Amino acid sequence: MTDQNPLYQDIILEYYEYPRNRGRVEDADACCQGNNPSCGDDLTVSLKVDQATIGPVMWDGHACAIGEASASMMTEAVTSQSADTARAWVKTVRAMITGRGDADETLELGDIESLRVVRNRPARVKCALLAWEAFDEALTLAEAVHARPRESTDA
Amino acid sequence: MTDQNPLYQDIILEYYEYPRNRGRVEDADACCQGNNPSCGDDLTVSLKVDQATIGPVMWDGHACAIGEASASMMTEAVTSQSADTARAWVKTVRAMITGRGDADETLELGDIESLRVVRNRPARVKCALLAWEAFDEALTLAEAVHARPRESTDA
Amino acid sequence: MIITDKTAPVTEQHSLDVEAIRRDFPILATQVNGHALVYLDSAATSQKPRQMIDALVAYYSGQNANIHRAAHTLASRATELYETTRQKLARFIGAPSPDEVIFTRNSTESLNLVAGSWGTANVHAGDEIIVTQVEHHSNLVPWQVLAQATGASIRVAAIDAHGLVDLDAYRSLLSPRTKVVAITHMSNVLGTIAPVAEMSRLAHEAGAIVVVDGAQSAPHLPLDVLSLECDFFALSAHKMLGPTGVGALWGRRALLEAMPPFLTGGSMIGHVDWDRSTWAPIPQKFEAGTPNIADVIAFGASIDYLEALGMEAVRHHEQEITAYAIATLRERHPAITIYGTDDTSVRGGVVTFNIRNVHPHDISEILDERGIAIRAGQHCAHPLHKILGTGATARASFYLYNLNREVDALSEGLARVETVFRRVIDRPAR
Amino acid sequence: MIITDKTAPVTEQHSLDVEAIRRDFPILATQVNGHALVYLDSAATSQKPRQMIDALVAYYSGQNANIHRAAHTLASRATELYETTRQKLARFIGAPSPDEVIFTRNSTESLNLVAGSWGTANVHAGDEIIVTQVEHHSNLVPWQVLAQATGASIRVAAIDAHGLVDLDAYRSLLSPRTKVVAITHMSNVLGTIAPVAEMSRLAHEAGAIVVVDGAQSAPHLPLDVLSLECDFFALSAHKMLGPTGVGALWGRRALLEAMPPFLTGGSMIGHVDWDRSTWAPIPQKFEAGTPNIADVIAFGASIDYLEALGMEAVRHHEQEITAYAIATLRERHPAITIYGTDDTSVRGGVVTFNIRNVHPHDISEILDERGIAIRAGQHCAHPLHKILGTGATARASFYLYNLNREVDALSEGLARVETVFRRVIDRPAR
Ligand SMILES: Cc1ncc(COP(=O)(O)O)c(C=O)c1O
Ligand SMILES: Cc1ncc(COP(=O)(O)O)c(C=O)c1O
Repeated sequence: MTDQNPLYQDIILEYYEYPRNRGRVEDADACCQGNNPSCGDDLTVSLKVDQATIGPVMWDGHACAIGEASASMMTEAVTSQSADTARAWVKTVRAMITGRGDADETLELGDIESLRVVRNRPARVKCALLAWEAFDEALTLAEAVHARPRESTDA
Repeated sequence: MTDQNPLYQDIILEYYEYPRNRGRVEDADACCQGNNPSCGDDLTVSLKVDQATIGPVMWDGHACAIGEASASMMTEAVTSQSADTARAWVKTVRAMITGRGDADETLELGDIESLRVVRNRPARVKCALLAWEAFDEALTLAEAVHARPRESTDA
Repeated sequence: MIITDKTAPVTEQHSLDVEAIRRDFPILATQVNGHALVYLDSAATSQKPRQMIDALVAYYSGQNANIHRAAHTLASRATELYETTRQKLARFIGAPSPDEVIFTRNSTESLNLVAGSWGTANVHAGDEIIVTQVEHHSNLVPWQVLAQATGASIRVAAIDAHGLVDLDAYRSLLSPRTKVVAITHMSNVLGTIAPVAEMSRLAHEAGAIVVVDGAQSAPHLPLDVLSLECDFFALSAHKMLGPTGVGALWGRRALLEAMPPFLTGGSMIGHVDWDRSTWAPIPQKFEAGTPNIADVIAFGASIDYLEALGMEAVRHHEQEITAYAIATLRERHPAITIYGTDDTSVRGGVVTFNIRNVHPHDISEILDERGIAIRAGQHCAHPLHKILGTGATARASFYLYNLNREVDALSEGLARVETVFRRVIDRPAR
Repeated sequence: MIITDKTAPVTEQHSLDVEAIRRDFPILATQVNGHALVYLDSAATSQKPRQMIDALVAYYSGQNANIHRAAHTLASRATELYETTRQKLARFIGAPSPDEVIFTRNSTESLNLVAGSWGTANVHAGDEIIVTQVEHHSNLVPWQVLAQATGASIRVAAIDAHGLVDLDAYRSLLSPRTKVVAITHMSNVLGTIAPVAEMSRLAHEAGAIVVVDGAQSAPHLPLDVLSLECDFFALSAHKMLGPTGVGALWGRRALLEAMPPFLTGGSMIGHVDWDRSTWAPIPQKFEAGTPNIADVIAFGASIDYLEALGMEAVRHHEQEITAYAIATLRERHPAITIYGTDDTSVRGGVVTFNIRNVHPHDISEILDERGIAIRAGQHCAHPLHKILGTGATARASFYLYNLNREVDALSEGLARVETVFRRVIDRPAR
């Protein structure tokens, strides 16, 4: 870790170089764009929800290394999860990155832990959250499309 | 002159206390308003022009001591004068007060000399010129009304 | 730069330490025309504490960058400082959220924003806009322009003999046609304070929105926009110890979100195509182009200063000096007319007057020779002056740095006016 | 306050004494993230000389008063100072009269004023508004709003491969339907300079007016609005050594006089009745409410500074540093793409680039760690970025205080970016 840049840790660069689940889900149930108009970041998250289980989830578009790495990590975290767990993930990452709201302590952060570095860089917080927020919106949309009554996930 | 205020010389106060030619000329040939919207000064100059001779000229309304004294002085200066001489008066007073344009050195300023004090007080220049500008406009209007061809007064 | 402590002199038991406060205002130590400045024109613009001036110098010397659009350190620090003032101002006026506070140039622009954006979208032919008789041009002319553009009409709520809004007259103007009630919270001519909360309740019952011109109240009264029950509130930083070039508009979130933008361009957009665009969320939607970053940040120091003193204490001080001024001027100057109520519980520190047969300009001129700064004219309130039956008035206005001895100086100056104009004063009123 | 001499380092034989100039800019001596600040973001906002900062301090400490409405000494002195900047600015841009110069908040407001006032009065359904492909949102979105409100349409004049306006394409867009041609004089993305005079002549032949967005040209080019042959010209003080919160609009007298007001309220009126008002003459007609007095006055010091250096010399310096930057970056960074022409006779000191497969934010982040401030993003020009075929770009921009050694620092910073992102850079372009 000697010459490692505080923001651009190997783990983030590795995700940036080898994106996971990049592209568009065919026949997606929902598709949401997250963007940062002033910097031109533009990610689209598409997903399917099958019964109570999420997946596949993909992201497409362009963002900075943090934003793209975060998008890949997001797809890995939420795929095959229940809607409740997926939402817990979103809240937990949001809490870790912004310091606001509650995290779900039971989730194993793993690689996602590396996103914590943006916390004191307001300009990068948006990048790191972009895909998560788009996923959150897409999930809500997909549920509405399925018109299934969903249990509240708020405490 | 010991305790005399530089702006409020006796001569100006005397004119303020005893206005000359205040009121409205009946059946005036022209009537023009001069005003200073931000301070509420509002003077109306009315006049007749008989053949080539100006008169009567009156002023009405309210202004500060400088503005009202100046209005009275104006009526005295221009009454019974030719249009050319009246315009020379306007130009001369304007030059004396603003320092811009040419004065007619042949005119005997008399009491009007007392208005020179406003020269370094931009806020009062407008007051002192109000009636003269309104007169200038009214004269032009009156001449237009009479539709008499007039000789150019510009050098 | 001199090293200075940052905070305002702390107020004890509701009474300001005015001598200590004065030391924070460099201009109050200057001379004008060979006399110590006696500044009685704070209703036009207030003087500035060194804390605000220092904030400007600190910004330009070490923090300057454009905001909202960059990743570099200076820019994100400037953004943070800028947004901190928004938070401070929101708290200062009791706004539920900083997002509801929009920075403008001045109260005038804030009011134009409401008339131009909300008004154009919501006011139609046959609708009515109520204003009060004490309105400043800035809370009157934008509504006239709106009325002319839409076919709506202006109705005017009268004041009583004390200069206070006549609530019965106001009530009788309200109808389902009323779309907007535009109220000056504190008159810049009479100092009178409008019963905004009561007027708002009545307006809302009629289905109208209430727009408050707080240019004079924000600097001088403890404020809470929610208890005023209004929908929009406009203010100017330069009248409340802040820099020129900054105003603010508070509006209810739902209204702001539904409104079209006012000015458009950089920073207020979502997506831009060649022929159409979408808008950013509030407050950005209403802040087109590079804002007045430095002055907004410095305004934060002014708000801190006011909060450290406490607005209750500021108000208390101004009531005292106003009462003293009214009593002193009445007693020593028999030819004086003072406009508006004497009841300082419903008036602020603005004392507008005339001396019989003397034009206000002549009063201010003679006072100015002695370093005393007051205003003369119509104070951007032409129609009100017609109602007062005078072409112009003289106005002395007070703030937290004024002392009774400055009222005495004013009175001595007026004595000099009386000497110069003795003969015309002694004649019957013209 | 430190006693300082007022003037800028005098320029000899067209070459700026940049080391002396730098001593006038306090922020350039500061550190960011432990490194000496390398400020390459002047296209977003320029840094400020102490002469401007001192003018602000002097104003608030000894001259502050509201203008245009009072007889007292402070107020008339402030009025004079304010109007002096109007004269200076008129001379600086070659305006025939100071009355034709209107103070606004920024270029964005200036452009909104033209679109909102002249546009609303003169543009009708079926009319066309031509913009160029390099427009900043501030010279595009107001025209979109006008077009939507009136039923007019937007036509876009294309740029060529060098980022220069394609005159043939432009000519073919002109027709009797053309009402407005809105041109960015110098692109804030490509640095390219539009042939405004020629475009104006063609536009006038077609019967259209020409509105020039001079936000980037006024700080960097010798200017003369009459030889540009345009009808309106907008600029921002904050990009030309001045404070934030001040912009200006120059317009031809006949157009300004015929235009309806834009914002209304105090100071811009003639007579005011309850239901209608008349307007003051220009420029007051367009300056509603208390203007940004202090900053306008301080802007005067910035203009003095630029004039003392000489805009020819400023331009010359920027051409040199731009040429050096383009050559250096191209030579040392094979993965770089630099946008726009290399010909510095038609481009200003803006160098916008990308490094293969690295997002501009990541570039600016790594540079920022070394105290180097550049911009990353779309620079308020979304549609242009679509044409450039990239989501975002990195932009280094230069001004009169920048040195070649700062270009070297930029290059070293980019080498660090290349080290961090080596593996993705070496892959084919995504
Ligand atoms: C070309 C151009 N036009 C307009 C603007 C807008 O300037 P401001 O934000 O000062 O209104 C800018 C700067 O951001 C610009 O570069
Ligand atoms: C009551 C009132 N409203 C509005 C204004 C306008 O404020 P500004 O000139 O700062 O826009 C003023 C001050 O001039 C005022 O006193």
